[in-house]
Amino acid sequence: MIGVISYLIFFVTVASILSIAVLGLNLQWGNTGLFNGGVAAFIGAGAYGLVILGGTAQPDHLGGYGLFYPLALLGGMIVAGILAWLVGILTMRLRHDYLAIATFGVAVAFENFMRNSDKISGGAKGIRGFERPFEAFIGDPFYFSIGFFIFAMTMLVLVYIFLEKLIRSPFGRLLRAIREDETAAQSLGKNPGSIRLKAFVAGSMIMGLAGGLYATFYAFISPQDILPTLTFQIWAMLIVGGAGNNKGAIAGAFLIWGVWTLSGWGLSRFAPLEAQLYAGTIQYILIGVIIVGMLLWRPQGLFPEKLVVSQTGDRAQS
Amino acid sequence: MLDIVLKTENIVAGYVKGLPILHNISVSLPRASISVIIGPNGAGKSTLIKAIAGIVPVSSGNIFCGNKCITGMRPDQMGGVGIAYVPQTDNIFRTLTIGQNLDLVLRHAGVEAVERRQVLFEQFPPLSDKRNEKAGALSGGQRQMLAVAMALAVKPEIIMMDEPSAGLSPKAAGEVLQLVRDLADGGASILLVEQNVNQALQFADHCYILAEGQHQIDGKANDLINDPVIGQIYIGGKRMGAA
Amino acid sequence: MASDILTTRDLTTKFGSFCAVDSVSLSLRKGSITGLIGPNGAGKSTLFNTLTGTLKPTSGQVFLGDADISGLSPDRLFKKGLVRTFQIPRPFARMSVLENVMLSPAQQTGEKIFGSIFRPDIVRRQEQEYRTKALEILDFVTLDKLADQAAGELSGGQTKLLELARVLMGDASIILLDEPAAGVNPVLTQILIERIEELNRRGMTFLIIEHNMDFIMSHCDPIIAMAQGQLVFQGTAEEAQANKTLLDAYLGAPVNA
Amino acid sequence: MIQHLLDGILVGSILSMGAIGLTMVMHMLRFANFSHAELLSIGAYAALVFDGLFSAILPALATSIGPLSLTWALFLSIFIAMGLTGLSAVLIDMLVFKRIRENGHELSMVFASFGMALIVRNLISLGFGLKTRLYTEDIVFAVRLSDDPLILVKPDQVFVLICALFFMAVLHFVLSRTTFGYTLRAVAENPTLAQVTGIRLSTVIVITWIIGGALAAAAGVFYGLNNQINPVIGRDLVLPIFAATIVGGIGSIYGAVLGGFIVGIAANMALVILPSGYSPAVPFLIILAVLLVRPNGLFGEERT
Repeated sequence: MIGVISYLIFFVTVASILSIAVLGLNLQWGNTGLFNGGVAAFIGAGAYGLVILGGTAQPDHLGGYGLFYPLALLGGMIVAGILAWLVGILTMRLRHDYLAIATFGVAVAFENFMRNSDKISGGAKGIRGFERPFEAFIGDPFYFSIGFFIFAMTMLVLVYIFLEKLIRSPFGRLLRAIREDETAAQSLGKNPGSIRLKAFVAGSMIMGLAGGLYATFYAFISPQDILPTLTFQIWAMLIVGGAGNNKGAIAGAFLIWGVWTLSGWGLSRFAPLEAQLYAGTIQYILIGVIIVGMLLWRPQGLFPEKLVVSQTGDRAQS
Repeated sequence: MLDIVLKTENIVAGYVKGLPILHNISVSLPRASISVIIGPNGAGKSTLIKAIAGIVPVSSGNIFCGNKCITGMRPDQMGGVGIAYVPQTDNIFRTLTIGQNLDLVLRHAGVEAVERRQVLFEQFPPLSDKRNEKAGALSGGQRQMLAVAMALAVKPEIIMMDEPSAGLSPKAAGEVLQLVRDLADGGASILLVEQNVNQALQFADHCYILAEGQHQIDGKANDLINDPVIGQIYIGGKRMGAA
Repeated sequence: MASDILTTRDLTTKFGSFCAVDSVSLSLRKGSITGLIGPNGAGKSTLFNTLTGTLKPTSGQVFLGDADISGLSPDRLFKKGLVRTFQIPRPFARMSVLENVMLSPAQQTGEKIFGSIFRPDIVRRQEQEYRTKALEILDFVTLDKLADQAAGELSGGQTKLLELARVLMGDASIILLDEPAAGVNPVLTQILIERIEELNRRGMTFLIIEHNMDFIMSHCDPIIAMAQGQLVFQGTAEEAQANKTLLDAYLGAPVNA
Repeated sequence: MIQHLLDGILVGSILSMGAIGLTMVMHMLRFANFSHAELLSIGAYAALVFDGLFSAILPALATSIGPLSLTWALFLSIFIAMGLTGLSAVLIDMLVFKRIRENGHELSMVFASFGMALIVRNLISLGFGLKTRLYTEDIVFAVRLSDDPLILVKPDQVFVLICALFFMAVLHFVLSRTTFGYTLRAVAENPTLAQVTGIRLSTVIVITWIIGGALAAAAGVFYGLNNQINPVIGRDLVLPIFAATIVGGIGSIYGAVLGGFIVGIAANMALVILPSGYSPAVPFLIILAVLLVRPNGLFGEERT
């Protein structure tokens, strides 16, 4: 029984963290129309940022500043934001497919950099031994996982509320206007370049938050965790859920993560031993088939975008 | 009874679904003559011949070439029924040489290239001189000449042209229009869109006037040449001295 | 001179070697409705795009009042009071009609990420103020009943009215309309004309490109005409209709038969 | 230094062949195809299969050609791989891209190519295993061209370079001398006018996929010959091939060739100053540099 519960807790915790990343992507793509092909880099920036800033002293590479956890988490988000800002000022004016390629390149380059710069990131073996907040205090790993589960869920709810507020605010209205027709928005006095950059940075910082939580959960980060295929997985979640709809984005994350773990479990349980080595391979094929299948038969996603009306004030009063 | 080689019956057409630019247009093109479509900006002149050429989708109505219904045929099949179309701009391949432009058309029409090309070069000496130059380097008039030569290459019965004289010097425009007249006298049936109303009425046989996507008036070109209604359609009101 | 709101001096816009707008000097009287006409390819749209910042002039200047606004981007011009609509309307299709209009005001606190989250009181006050104003404007252009519909569902004519409403929401001093009556049914055209004239009575200046000559001839004064990139005529409707050069520009030079 | 240059030219020729197909598809169908590099993997593995098959049926074919490690069996397999890969590209288009293209959204194609890349790459892993493979276990010693500086060249490298140049020369001949080549150029320049001149677009799209697939297959085999074959060839080469395409300008075939050499040489020359682990990031830096200085590439035209 405990086994099932702790598995469920694990499942929902990771799903919540992934949901946060998908919400960040939804802000960029669903709400603003920015094609980010390098999601993995921004998740990675948040994760490495957190571990380096908040970790304990490391002998052979950067880090060990032992920053107070919330500050370290924020620091990771800021690292992701700075990366996004640098990439953004170079690429925001590009056509969609160029933007996709350039950001995909960011993810490749980021992973490559982390794998090789032993002095900064610990290289291929990554950074281990992150001291999770309250872990020592709580002691029992089961209770810690419950605690972290609540924390991750809380963060997801906070991010969700933040984004819902944001897209219903005049800022959200502005983003949608840019997505719908940049030229018209510019003729109405808006500066599309700077608004797209803001949305790109904000979305990337949310991905950075997801990365920070991910690294906290596993107390470990390595280049293996931020391979460019991670980007495809996050995209699959958004496509399945329905771009432009935050609830859909979360549902997509839970669904795809569910399919992923369920298929992993099924393979380990029923597939012959020699096929076990290929569990990941089969799972990736599944993800690919889901992406392509959705685009062929239900391109708007399971939960299509609804017309959002951004009015902070109470309509009944007018 | 005129021998009609091409006609449209009440066609409705537009680039975007549900947003027709043409409303119930019926025109017919008699054999071995020039019909010209004129009308103010945005009247749907170009759209009409693009719809006939299969480039703009037709949502209702029919197009007949002789007795054959050609509604909905793809542009690349038009050569097969003897229709050639010369777009207004970008009507030659700039990165290919003149010879290559002609070879390309001839190959896809399945015509014996070498001989036919020679005939065309004799017909258009300026093109012959520059046959190995990139078409992008030609002057405006020569480009138009090449575009016409490409259309003629496959010996079409019907030639549709979208403002062949646009952007040309008066001399070059005159030459192009004279070429069109010669073609019609030689038996071709020609449907033209023209901007220069006075000139068009001068050399065409038959004229259709479109405005706001609707058919306004038609008639013999010579009868319309001094009709004040044309001035009204273009700049409105009762023209002084014409009333 | 003091009454001229928009002035150009030798404004020239070239595409490669092709001169689409050729040394145009014009001035628009404050409070006028100026009609801009000319045959296809005369350079009207290019002039329009140059005035509104979509294209950068190759040479020459544009002045709004006394300020040199040559080459400013459209968003800067909007803030200075020079606004435009589009020939093919560009509504924000998946946004409500009301939202389309409420987007316009500049300097909205809620348009900043922090402002939208941390200054709810200011945002709410502004939103209420903008909504009231937006609904008034929608009422003015007769779209008030459609306020909650998606803008993509409007008819072509209604989107033209919506574009007018959007620019009215800013602090415009001069409005450039690109073929406002094209594709619009007579009823809506009539509404559009009435609204333009009403705004004009309140002091708004208009520059209008239009092919519907009845529209131009009966509502615009003065009328200016372009042909081959140059200004060829400036005067009243009667003068325009009697003008030989202008007719030739449209119909082509008469051929001696 | 010179060694790096030579290696760079070799890698460049492989990237060029990959980029030619990608640039044609990106220009004609207007989408960034993230699955194009997987065609190299398909080609490499198709050649591996037929190499084994031929060697088993006719052991005489399994002998090396001259000083090369390449056997006659593999040599024949290259052409079969080119054909099969071309057909696979057409099949993928018919099953997926064509149907999405007809449904509308331009960017859906990019997502679909994400999905196809995952599917193809992992199907190959599933079929052939995750382990790296070699066309031959024989070790061919490099020829020492000079001792100071030390410059080594393997006979296979020379063969690959010659073959790559041969394929490019054939393509150049086709494009500049045959009406078939004019057709391809005409469609690239102006699809609407091409249709009016009697060209059927859907046929040209099929041919483009075949050419792109065939060249990618050859590139895949050559890559395998000089390095090794594994299911992640596509993953490793997708960015350099995109970089070559962007450097050359999307739609420019000659640009893609030049872009391939520039990226190949730059990535190898970077080894002079950077540790080797960083070289996968070099294409990204090249992309950024080109987009900053010449957003349309060296030969590209502005796209609308």
